[in-house]
Amino acid sequence: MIWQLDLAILTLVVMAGIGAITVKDLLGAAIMFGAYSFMMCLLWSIMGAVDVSFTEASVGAGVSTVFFVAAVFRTTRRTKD
Amino acid sequence: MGDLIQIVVAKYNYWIYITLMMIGLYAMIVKNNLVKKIVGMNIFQTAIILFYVSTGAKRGATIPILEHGHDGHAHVIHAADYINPLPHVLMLTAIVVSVATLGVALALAIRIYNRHNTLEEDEILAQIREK
Amino acid sequence: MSQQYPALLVIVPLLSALVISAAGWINKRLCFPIAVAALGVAAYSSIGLLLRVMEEGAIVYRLGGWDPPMGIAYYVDHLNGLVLAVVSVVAFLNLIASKKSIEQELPDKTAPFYALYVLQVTGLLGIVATGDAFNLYVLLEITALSGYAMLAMGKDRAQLSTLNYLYMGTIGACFYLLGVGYLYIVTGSLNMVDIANILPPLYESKAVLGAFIICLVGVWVKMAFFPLHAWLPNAYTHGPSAASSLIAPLVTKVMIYVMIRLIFTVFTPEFAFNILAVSKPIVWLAVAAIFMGAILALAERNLKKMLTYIIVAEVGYMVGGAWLGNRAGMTGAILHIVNDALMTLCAFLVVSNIAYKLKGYAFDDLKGLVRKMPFTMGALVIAALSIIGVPPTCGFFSKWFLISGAIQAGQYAFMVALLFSSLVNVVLFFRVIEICFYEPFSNDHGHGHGHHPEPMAEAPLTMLVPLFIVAAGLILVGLYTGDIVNNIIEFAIPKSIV
Amino acid sequence: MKILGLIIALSTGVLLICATVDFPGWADPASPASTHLSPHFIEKTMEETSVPNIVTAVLADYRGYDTMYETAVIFTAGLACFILLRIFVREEPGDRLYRHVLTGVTVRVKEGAKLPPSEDFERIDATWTPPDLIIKTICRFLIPFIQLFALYVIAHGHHSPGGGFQGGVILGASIILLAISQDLRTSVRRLREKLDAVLCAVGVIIYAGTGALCLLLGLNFLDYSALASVLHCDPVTARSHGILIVEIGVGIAVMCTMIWIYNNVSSTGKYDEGL
Repeated sequence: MIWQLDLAILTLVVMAGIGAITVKDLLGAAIMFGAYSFMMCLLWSIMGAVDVSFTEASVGAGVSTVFFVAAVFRTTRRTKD
Repeated sequence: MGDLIQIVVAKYNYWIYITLMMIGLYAMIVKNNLVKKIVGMNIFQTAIILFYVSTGAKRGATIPILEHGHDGHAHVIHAADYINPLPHVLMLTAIVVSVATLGVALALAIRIYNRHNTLEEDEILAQIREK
Repeated sequence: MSQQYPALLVIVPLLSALVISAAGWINKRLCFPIAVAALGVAAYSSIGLLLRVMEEGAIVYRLGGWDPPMGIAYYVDHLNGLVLAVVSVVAFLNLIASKKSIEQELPDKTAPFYALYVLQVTGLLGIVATGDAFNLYVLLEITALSGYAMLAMGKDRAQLSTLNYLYMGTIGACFYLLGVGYLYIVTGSLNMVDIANILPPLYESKAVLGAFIICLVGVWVKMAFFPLHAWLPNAYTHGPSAASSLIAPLVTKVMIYVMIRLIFTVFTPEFAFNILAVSKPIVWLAVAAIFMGAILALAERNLKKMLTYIIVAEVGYMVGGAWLGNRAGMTGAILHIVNDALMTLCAFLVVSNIAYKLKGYAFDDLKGLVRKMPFTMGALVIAALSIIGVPPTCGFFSKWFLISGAIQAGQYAFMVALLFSSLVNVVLFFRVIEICFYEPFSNDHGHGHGHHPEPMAEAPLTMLVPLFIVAAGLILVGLYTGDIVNNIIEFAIPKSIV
Repeated sequence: MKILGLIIALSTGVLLICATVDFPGWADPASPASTHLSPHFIEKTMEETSVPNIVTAVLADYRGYDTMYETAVIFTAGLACFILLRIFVREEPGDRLYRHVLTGVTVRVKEGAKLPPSEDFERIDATWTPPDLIIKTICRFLIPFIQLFALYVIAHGHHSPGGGFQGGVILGASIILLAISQDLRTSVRRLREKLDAVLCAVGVIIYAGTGALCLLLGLNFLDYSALASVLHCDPVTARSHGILIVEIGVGIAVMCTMIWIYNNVSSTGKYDEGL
């Protein structure tokens, strides 16, 4: 395991997580959440959990983001916080 | 001091998961927008999955897929050579549960939007009180 | 075949839920009979299982044929045998009673509703039967998701309050999952009995303490224990009557069962009551829960919402009784799981009968109802007597055990809270019954009907018969309390609790 | 509210940090998690189930009961989205847009009015844009390969990462890609709502039914070695085959549920206009 890489991805995960809940646009939040999931999936594959990261890549970064985007498209992008 | 730094460094995965969990929990409690809360909920669930996967990690071990030759030659398998597979199994289930919850939550949010034309909780409550 | 009861109990409802949802696309009329048959089989095998447990002691069923710490196993002992029987019987009776109201409230979505209903029952039965800590989490989520979907089908603000329930429920389930993870990291096992065997040398560890607190908080969120109860009243009030009369009696009680199971099997009573000094504060929280529930119920002008606040108070009874740490209190808590499931079912069935005929259950709608629906009101009176705790009904006996447990433990505040809540319940139900009995049915101030209603417009027989069975059950359980306590609950409580 | 939320989040964090201090070190091979159950799984999986991917073996066999409920959870979610969102409308409400295929003229049809039945008009979304050649062509090329890969993932789950769940999601995603790149009506025409919903249930029934078959053959629920007498092989191979069967069930159920949820969410239950 390369700890520099690990640390970089961990930082990115936290940044993407904070970004997803602070950005003042729901579509942006959905995309940020997709990025967060993808970083998470990288993190897990570093830790050797290949099956979990495969699932997260297809579910978290893939289908979940599509659901979010579809829901935002059907409702509104506006958010106050 | 050295001890403390060692603890902090040795368990950094756990600190990150706690940070992410706090972010998610904070978003779920404080945010006013229903979809934002759902995003927070997902971050919260993913943080717990990170925790479980961290418990499965093992130094000096490889991914939990056994080497198998097609020559019929059986390898001797040492438990120390492979990462603990059990947390991975549990977390596959947890990921599925989180996407299922996400689907239901988004469906509810769309229903609420169709009725009240907004996703802000305070505006919805104000509309309900007016009636 | 009786070897396979533990599997049949859960598998038959699961398979039939799937069949119902597929059959709904072909012919909607097939759904109800399949659901009835499935829950009938579940009720039959759960009672068979309880009788077998009473003869032979605890039963272990290995799913997949793997031995327990490797695979998942069902442990059925006296405690969950009793709860299984209660859950399946309550679900069965409620299904029959709510056929008409489902058809009235959700005419074009009956098929998926029945499927969700049966899935919910599957989840509840699985939670009670399982001996694996992680398996419990998965089943918890089935119960939760099907519950959200059913409750959100109500009118007005049902969706918003269900979404709040979803947030809280997810937090609760995730906390439970996290607690299991903490246990896993220090013990390496997920099987409840196995964890309990490994734990004793680790009792001093902060990780075990953390796991205990997180699990407990998670379960409390799910059962709406006092500071975490805010989601419950709205979610249960606005749901369709069939859904709330299934979920209100069962979900909170099953979560209390989970708490007791955690105390008994996973962490052991020794750890929970002797090593940790948390009994006192938790009983105080329970006292606060009872007072808050009672006072908030007094402020309500709506029958169904008033009942939901009574549930909050009842949760306080059971949590407090379980944490008194003595045999009488624990007996009271377990007996109250049975009694409260029946009492709440009876009360909510009354509400769904009223909703079926009147379209509203605010106090103003109830005026002169006794002339219109005498049988329903009779059942309400029995439910009220039981909730208050009047001797021939079952509510009296569990309260008796709880109070004697409180005196034994020296927790007089809990005793006062129980008595206070009984008093408040007297006021609450007297007020309801007074409105129903003595205020004349006034037609002239706008119910929007315009025509004079018939003197008697009782709910259909399919709704009344289950209601009568439940009402009779309240009295019968009361009369046979001694047998239940001596033959079942006595063996359900570990010997170490005195 | 903000301060309350901060306090709750922080106090949870502090509690968790306190509990974490007593943990065994990260990635420690001697920690209880790595020494209690997992050695058995790692060392015995091959001889007991003959599946090299331990995660698949534990998922579908040792803890197969969990996985059955995991599939049931997904099914419940699909059903929940359906019951919450689906609106059965006979007459399509609101104005609709039609496009004359030959001339490219767009016609708006008022609510209640009907267009004469003709092959020349195709229904288009309110947010319709002319089809992009690049997107359309690339998606048409990609989708078969995505589906092929998904089938590989399901079938090869015994030997490599993947399995029914991942493969099912990818299969579902290929249909969702079709719905996004063209429109919802095209994808619904490929996989009708009724078929989709029934297949969801069928997928889970394959799983639970395999378990029930084992029960009928005289062993415990989900004990795949009972299938040996049906499949004419030894019990260990029967376990391996049993895992494949249930993985296929999971794949079907997950694929259809993902499509079902997407269709309901993206069209708010009307099934007319997608994303």
